[in-house]
Amino acid sequence: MADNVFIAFQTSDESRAIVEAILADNPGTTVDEQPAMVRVIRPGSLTIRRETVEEHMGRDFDLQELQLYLITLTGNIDETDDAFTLAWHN
Amino acid sequence: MDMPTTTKKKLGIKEKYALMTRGLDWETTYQPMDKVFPYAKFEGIKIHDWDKWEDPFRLTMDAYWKYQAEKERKLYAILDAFNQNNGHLGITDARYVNTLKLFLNGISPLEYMAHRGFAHVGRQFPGVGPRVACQMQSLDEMRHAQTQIHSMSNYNRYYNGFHSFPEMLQKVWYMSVPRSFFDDAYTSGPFEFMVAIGFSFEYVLTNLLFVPFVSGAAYNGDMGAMTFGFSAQSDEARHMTLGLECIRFMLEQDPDNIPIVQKWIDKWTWRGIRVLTLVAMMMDYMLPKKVMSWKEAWEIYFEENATALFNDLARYGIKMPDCAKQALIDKEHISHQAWATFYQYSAVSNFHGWLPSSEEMDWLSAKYPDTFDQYYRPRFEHWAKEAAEGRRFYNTTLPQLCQVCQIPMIFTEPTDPTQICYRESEFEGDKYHFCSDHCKNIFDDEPEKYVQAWLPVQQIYQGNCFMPDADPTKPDFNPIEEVLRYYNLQNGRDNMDYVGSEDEANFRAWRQTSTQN
Amino acid sequence: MQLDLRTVTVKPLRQTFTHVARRIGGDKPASRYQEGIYDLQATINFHYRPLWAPEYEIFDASRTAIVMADWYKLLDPRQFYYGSYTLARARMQEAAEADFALVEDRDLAAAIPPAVRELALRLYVPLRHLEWGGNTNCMFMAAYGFGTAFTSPALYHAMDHLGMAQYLTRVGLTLGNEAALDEAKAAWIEGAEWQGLRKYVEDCFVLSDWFELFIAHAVVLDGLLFPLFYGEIDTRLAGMGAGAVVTMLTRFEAEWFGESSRWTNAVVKLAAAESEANKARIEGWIAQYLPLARAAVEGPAGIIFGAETAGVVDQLVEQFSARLAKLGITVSAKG
Amino acid sequence: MPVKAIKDYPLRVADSVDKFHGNIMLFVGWDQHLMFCAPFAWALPPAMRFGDLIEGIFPASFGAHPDFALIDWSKVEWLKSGKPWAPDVNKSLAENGLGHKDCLRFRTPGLCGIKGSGS
Repeated sequence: MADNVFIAFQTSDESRAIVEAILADNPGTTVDEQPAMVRVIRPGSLTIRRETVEEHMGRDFDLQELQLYLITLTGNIDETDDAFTLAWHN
Repeated sequence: MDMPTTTKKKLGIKEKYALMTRGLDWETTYQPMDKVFPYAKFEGIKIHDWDKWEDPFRLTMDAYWKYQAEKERKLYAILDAFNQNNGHLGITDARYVNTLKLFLNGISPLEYMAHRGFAHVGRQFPGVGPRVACQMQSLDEMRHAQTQIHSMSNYNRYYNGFHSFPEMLQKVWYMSVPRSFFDDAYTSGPFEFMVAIGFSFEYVLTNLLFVPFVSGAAYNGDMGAMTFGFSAQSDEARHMTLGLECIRFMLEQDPDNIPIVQKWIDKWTWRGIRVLTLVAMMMDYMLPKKVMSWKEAWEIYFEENATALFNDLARYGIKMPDCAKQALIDKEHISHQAWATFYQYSAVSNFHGWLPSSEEMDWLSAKYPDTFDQYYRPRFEHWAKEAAEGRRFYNTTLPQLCQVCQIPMIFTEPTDPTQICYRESEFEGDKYHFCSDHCKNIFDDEPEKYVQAWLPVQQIYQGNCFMPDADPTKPDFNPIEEVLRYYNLQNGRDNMDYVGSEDEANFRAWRQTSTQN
Repeated sequence: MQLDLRTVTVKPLRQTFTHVARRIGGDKPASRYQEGIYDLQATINFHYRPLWAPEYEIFDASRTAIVMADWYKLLDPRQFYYGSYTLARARMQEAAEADFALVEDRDLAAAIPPAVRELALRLYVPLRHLEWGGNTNCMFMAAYGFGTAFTSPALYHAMDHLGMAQYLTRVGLTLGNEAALDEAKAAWIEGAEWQGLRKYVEDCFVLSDWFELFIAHAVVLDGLLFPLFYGEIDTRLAGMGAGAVVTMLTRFEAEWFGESSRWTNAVVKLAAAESEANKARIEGWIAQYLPLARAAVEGPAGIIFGAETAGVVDQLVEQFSARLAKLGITVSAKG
Repeated sequence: MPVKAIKDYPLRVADSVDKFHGNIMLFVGWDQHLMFCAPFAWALPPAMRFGDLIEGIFPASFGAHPDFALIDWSKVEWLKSGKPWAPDVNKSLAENGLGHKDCLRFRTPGLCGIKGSGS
């Protein structure tokens, strides 16, 4: 099985919407809730899509805004205007 | 020149960033490039094309200012509220505050060093992409140093042990562990610095400090620490990515770089692991309410993470460092070994020591079923009995230190947890001692560097850790008191047992005033 | 048990850190600037010498000829720590963004006569490289300077130069297109009018005394260049039909120079006031660099001012000398 | 391997013997007694009698351990740099061949720490 990538956020309204968007777009994602933070984990890769986040937030969302809620992540990053992807290349 | 100003296509983030950043630099001709960038080649790393650098996060300065200012607004609003509402009285127990003392004294000044180190590398790399990334990291690290100081400033007003953190980092015995780690990285060449900090400090160290430990701070009611911790780590996500990108870039530029990078990864993984000993003890012994054990945190944030990472790097021929095997064994031991050390040397430390309660020992037994009861419980129970009979054990003889990691030689043989691990090398007629094969290897590779180590024990015995007015020839000269005076450590307030301390008494009294008139 | 912690009045044991109290004259409440700056840089008991500079300690006051008994005298009058710095820049960024958006949405660039627009591109876009040079030089000061009081504003200065290089890139993209960037780079590398500036900046890249570098770039060069471009040239272009458009697109730079000069002025004044030797050293550097900087800015100034150039630049030098006189520095043309 | 520096790198030994005012540093650890978290370090005159180290210095450093009073010093096994070694208690440190930053360990057969845990 592919190695896991993960991304963790501080708990907040915004990050709840981001996590929901991740779950909608990435089947097989698991959620690990810790005090004041939430970590989402998925084998191989994980993509945050701008449009899906916007649907869950009900407003425009610039992916660079992730900076505000993010705590940590693993994997290689590829960022465009529409998607933010974490992946291991193996 | 034809300049249509209308119907411009909207630029994507990658194109926009490329235009905004790439191409700003140029090949100098009035001065030779080797003179402009004098440190780029001596480490032996070969770079053929700096433009092959992939920018991991594409933040232009305007976006940087916008998002970082937003983070700062949130952070200081929470801090102000926490301070105004006496948030420090809402923590689980004032023992917890001792983790913050370690943090402010031992970690925050390293953030400052990271800022200076990245300023240096951000000046010296000949490529514009990595330079801009390093410069932003330099600025972020200043943020971390200052937000940590500002967060803990309020604790300094009410608790002991915080009051002289920059001085203590430069003087107090155990502080030479984190400090020498950073001095080592800073004095290395710019590429090694990137592996040391971008990989070891960010990927190995801060992830374990700022994620599970800070989550623990939140669990213990410290919204201040939680806020600066998580907020800092959001920058670290960028930094880890930069470190990995730098490693990948070196590996892709020239096959000759691979063995050099491997050697640095081996060295710095181990340097980072040794410094983490302090964090291990913070998690297992110093958080009154515990989120997860050190061992569990290590498994999630190092083992799982590092395995994935090294699988990813395998295509370049990079292997998991050998020291990871020893770390796999050590995760069962280091928190106990470290806490036992600080307990016995707490007369000369700037935070308090205490023994785990019987409930805490049961928790440790459950988390460490293969080691705690067999090797460590007897030690703590013996000390508890001694203390109860009025013989609280304070060790007053100075310990032997490892020449490289500078931790007292407390670590045991990987094959025998009852045997201290001794390693030795000779260089230019002098003997040098190490806690492990890995520290010895680091020394043997660059002995000229590590013979310079400012080892606190050696310095005390040379007479270099007294104030200028101290007179060792006087009959009533008390060397320990004089060393504490040099440390600016307030004897009887900053040090010794938590039980009976001013911190304990004040916390209890202040909490009581909140329930009575 | 529910605690009402807000009602508790507890008397603090101390107001601030010991090292801060020592500097502000006793244990009293200290500002975030003071707590975030004082004594952060290590000064003793270093472990190893740099492999890249074994002649120095990690931080070493002997990296400059300037001597201060206390390097924390060089305080920043803006009292910037990271938080106040980013908030100040975020406000400026917001204003700049609004200006760029207005110019782009209304296509105000189209209203400028093409020749004037081309002139603006010729003048401003090559400066993005000069700003990158400013970034390089200020990073040197941030890295090798002594004392956080100086090095942290030097870092802000460096990042500001990067920001301005990026704003000037946007000026190129707003008034022109990507080709404007290529043409500007070609001009910077080969155009005769830019070579004086490029040489000046490259010569700065190899200086080893960080305070000398501070004088050469941040005080002398920027001291002529910003008033030239964001004052004289801007006014002239406005009169030629650019209206307020160029002014709007370079507002950040103009505002920045006004604000950041408070810092550069303070450093010069405080360092010179420390000793006659410092003052003589600073005056010597200014006498050495001012003629070079003057000749360097005459290149691009000539693009727009032609025969009037010498007069315009004379006036800038005069203003600069008056500014320095207020700081206790006498400017003489030859050193 | 020599260090890879940009130019000649000075050799600056921070704890060479000339800096100890005539003393030498000596390290001693007691195997299987990890209650003392690490071996101890002292700066001692090389003319000091080895027996004085045991009788005059050890009690203050190792005496807190309940096993210490039970040690039969004639049966103690010594190691120097990890190899078996036999001191002459009546000779000086120097005469015993001890130099700056030598590292000794001693073992006390039958005494294995608190409750035999190696502590």
